[in-house]
Amino acid sequence: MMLDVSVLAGWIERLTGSIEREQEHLTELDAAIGDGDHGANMARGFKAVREKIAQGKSETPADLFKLVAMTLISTVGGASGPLYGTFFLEASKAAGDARALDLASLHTVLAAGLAGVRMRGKAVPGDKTMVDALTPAVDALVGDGDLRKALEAAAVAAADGAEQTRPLVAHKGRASYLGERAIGHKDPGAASSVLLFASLAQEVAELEA
Amino acid sequence: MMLDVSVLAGWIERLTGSIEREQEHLTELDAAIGDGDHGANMARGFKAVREKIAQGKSETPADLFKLVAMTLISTVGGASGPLYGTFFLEASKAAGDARALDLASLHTVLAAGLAGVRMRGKAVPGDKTMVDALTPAVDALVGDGDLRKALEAAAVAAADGAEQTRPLVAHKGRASYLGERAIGHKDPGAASSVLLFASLAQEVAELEA
Amino acid sequence: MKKFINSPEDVVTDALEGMAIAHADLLKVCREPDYIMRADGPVRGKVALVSGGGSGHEPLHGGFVGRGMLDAACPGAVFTSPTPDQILAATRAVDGGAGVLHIVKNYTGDVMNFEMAAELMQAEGVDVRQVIIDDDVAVKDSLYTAGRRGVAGTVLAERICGGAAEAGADLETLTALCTEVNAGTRSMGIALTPCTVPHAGKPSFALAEDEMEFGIGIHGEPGRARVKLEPADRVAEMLMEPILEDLPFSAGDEILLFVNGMGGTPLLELYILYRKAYEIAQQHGLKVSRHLVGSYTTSLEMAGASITLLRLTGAMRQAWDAPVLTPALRWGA
Amino acid sequence: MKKFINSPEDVVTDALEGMAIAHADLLKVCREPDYIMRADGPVRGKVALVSGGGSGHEPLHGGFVGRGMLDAACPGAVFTSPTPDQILAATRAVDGGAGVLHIVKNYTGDVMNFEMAAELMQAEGVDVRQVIIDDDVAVKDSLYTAGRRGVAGTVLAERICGGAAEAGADLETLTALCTEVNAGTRSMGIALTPCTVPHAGKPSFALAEDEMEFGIGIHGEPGRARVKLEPADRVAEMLMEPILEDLPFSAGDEILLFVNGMGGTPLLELYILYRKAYEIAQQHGLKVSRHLVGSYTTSLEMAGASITLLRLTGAMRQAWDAPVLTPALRWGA
Ligand SMILES: Nc1ncnc2c1ncn2[C@@H]1O[C@H](COP(=O)(O)OP(=O)(O)O)[C@@H](O)[C@H]1O
Ligand SMILES: Nc1ncnc2c1ncn2[C@@H]1O[C@H](COP(=O)(O)OP(=O)(O)O)[C@@H](O)[C@H]1O
Ligand SMILES: [Mg+2]
Ligand SMILES: [Mg+2]
Ligand SMILES: [Mg+2]
Ligand SMILES: [Mg+2]
Repeated sequence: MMLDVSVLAGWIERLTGSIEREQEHLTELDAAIGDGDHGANMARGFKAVREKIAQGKSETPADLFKLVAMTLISTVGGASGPLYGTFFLEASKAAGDARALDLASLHTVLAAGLAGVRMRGKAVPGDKTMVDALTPAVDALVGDGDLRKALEAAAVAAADGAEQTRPLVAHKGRASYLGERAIGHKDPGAASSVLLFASLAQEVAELEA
Repeated sequence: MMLDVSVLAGWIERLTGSIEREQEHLTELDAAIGDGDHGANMARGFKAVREKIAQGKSETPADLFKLVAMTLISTVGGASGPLYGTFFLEASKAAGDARALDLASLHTVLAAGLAGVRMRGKAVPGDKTMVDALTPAVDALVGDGDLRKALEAAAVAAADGAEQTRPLVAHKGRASYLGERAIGHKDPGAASSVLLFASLAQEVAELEA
Repeated sequence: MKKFINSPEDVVTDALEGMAIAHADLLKVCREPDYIMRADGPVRGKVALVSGGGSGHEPLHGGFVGRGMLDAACPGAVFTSPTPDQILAATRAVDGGAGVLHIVKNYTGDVMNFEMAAELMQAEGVDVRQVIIDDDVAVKDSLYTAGRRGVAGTVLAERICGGAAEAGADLETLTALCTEVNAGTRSMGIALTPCTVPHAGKPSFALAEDEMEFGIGIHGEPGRARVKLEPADRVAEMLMEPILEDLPFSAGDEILLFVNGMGGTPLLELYILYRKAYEIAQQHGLKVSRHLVGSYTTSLEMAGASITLLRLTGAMRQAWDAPVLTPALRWGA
Repeated sequence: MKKFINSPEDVVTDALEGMAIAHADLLKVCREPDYIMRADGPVRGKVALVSGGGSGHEPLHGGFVGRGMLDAACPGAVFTSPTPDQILAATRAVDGGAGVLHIVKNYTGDVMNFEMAAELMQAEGVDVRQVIIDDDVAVKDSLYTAGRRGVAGTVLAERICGGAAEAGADLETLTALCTEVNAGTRSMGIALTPCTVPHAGKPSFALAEDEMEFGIGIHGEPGRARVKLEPADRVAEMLMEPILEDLPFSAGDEILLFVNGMGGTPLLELYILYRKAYEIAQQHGLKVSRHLVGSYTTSLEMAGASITLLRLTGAMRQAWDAPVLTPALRWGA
């Protein structure tokens, strides 16, 4: 199976739904070690994305990702806005004029997105940020195996990565102000990154089923 | 027994003590239908009275009452300050240069005090104010019976009067803002007036015992 | 009770000392008896304006002492009117020979204490007039109550009379102006939370998570009714309705619209209320030509707000716009 | 959650509309993207000052737009930094041809969003400089954190740079001045209660009746430590200690002392803190020559306070004293 723009739009729609469902949970995580707005930020951004996607058809994955990027950048704010915005913006650039993505190109595209996040936020794995979920998830896409299996592995890797932020002290973002007091709490941005990969895996699984 | 200035000073000291003990209770009553300061107001005033009395000896009941009056006026504030201040000021005027008071002159003196309160505050019995306790108490001093018994009756009358403010709607003071919502609550100023008479009755009872 | 205080006994004097240090350029804090006066007072030939009342309403009144507003303010204990000796001392200190106007909020205690002081000042040969402010429409004025309370409208009276006094108005004129301002002012307040009087140590009433106290005064006293929580726009309507019903506004009138915070409500929410109050005023044909938004007449840390409307005359507008230089209200200087 | 709001989604826009109506003489509120600009902007030939940040800190930043302070402010959602398109639009709108200074509080989100906007503006050929404010001593600055937060000191930077910009300082000078102000500013905050972000609907943390949250920022986030309730004088000491330890004040220095309320703390209590803070400053040989007392950088309805010290130079004092005409800070005009 190839990920063309309609499959990818289905992913974004599914992601929007799961962010809405998880909004309160994301906010709770952020209230514990941040400022309690991550759920609202993400929900506001993806609600706008849904409206934008409904308004006009994107021709290519790159078009779609650019639309998502620009919408997130102009509606989310906070730390997560520029970061997820950059993720999709760099993904868009890497997608070029491909009409559809296979596993290898998906990896390239999302790796570019991750690189953008790391460049913009200067976080490395272990800093207790979304990078801790995104990095193992993108890494799980390496290879030329089955797309669906790879995506399932990526979703699991993201969830593991997010889980592993719990014992960490944060070195970036608001949670870093707390020092040791951040220990024991999952990073909210890592939790939203899990939704990104989980929704993609689900979308593909349902389409293939 | 005659009430000379030292007996009367004993009364004021006893009254001060009972106001201190009842401070919280008076405040609670005032919080329910006023602004929650009656206990603090009275305690502040009588603490100052105690200091003033300690500083210099009054020659006559009139001197003592004037000292109490001026101290209350300049330290209590609120509604109760001018009212109790006027009570003692008018009592002082009525006491003239008597060296001591018997029951009849005590009645005259305290009736003058009550008249002062009614003139200053324009309240009549039934308005749910201190006047509802002061009036029956002063009335109980009419006659030429036993001082101690008369004072006990006055204390009981004051307590009854205060109790009878409960079912009333207030027509004066802050409680009047509440309309029907004041029903069921005892008037704080009536409660402090009870202390006035109860402490005088106790003082005399102990001295006679 | 959670407050930045040292002890209930010291609240007022500690805060007075803080004010004295912070605003030494504008005002002088005199102690025992306590009052706050203009640093440059008494002003010869000017009518002096004296107000006062219980503490806990800051910046009312001490924060309004200065050029173009009050000459002196007498702070009582928290929510307790000041005593006659304070009022006497303040009146004497700022009397500039042209008479003194006492601006008194309508509470039994305040009125009686100011009255006692005025009686004594008159005996000293100083011409003292008293204007009672009673702008609160929550209380039905009747023979059977202590009358309407003086609330946030007091700020407007102090400012407008202060502006006019600075411009040279005489005692007669100022007394009439103050009376006119009061007659044209209506206020209504609502609380989301109670407040805690330091001495009492406990909240003045208890409200459930979905309740508001409607028709409150400024002393943490329970209000006219307990109602369910409503959206801000509905709250603005609930406050505007009794104000507009109660006289003296009619289409075409020019008004000053004042949204006041009770101490614990952030500015953000006050602007939300202002938006709707303005809209309602407009729907009634009123022309909002002046405004005030902020926590100017407070009840300690109470979360709540009040709305005040004042029907403006040209003279009032002119006095409002004149320079004012106080810790809490300042423009043109 | 008890607030005067219509819905969590509408908080910022409703309040912006209220501000627009109330302060139409001073500022213009532009929508989608949202920003607030001086009514008389852009000012030709003057360096424009643009700031912004999450809403919920009112009057910061929108209440400081006007002559002698900011040219524009970009309000984000509550506690969420604004987006690059807002910053871009505001920057374009107030650019008077002499360059634009972005004053940015040091939060990852704020810094990244302003950075993205600045990159785009530079591409349009507009000279944009960015100064990061990080005055909060509660956070240890280290390679392993996002660095110190920008808190109440931001007001001082905006005012001083605004005064200097109005007097004609160029972009180079203003960038240096702002950097110098930030370098000489230290703040520390404490909370008695949490606050509730409208979207979250629940308090940001839970505090017992006898606890304070020490070393808080301005977003309702938990602080450096949870401590027992203390009297106001001790609280002032607790706030002053880390400020004075942390550089750059030494005996003989002239300072500005700023006691800031977090939104739910009444003025009365701020003056009590000011009193002690002033005393401590004096004991350290510091000369308090300017002051600010009030709720200028808030965390919604949080009860709490912060203390800020700024080491003043002559140029800073002069810029501070110059006329300022904004909704929340006004003098000399
Ligand atoms: N420098 C950074 N690099 C990568 N991710 C970051 C960085 N700073 C913050 N984040 C992520 O952003 C999340 C917080 O997003 P959000 O709450 O929406 O923004 P804000 O912190 O501005 O309120 C954090 O949980 C973290 O995963
Ligand atoms: N006009 C009045 N005449 C007589 N007593 C009054 C009047 N107004 C108030 N009081 C008394 O004063 C009491 C309240 O006193 P206090 O709480 O000290 O003053 P304030 O009401 O100013 O806070 C009331 O309970 C009532 O008994
Ligand atoms: Mg957040
Ligand atoms: Mg009372
Ligand atoms: Mg009182
Ligand atoms: Mg945020």
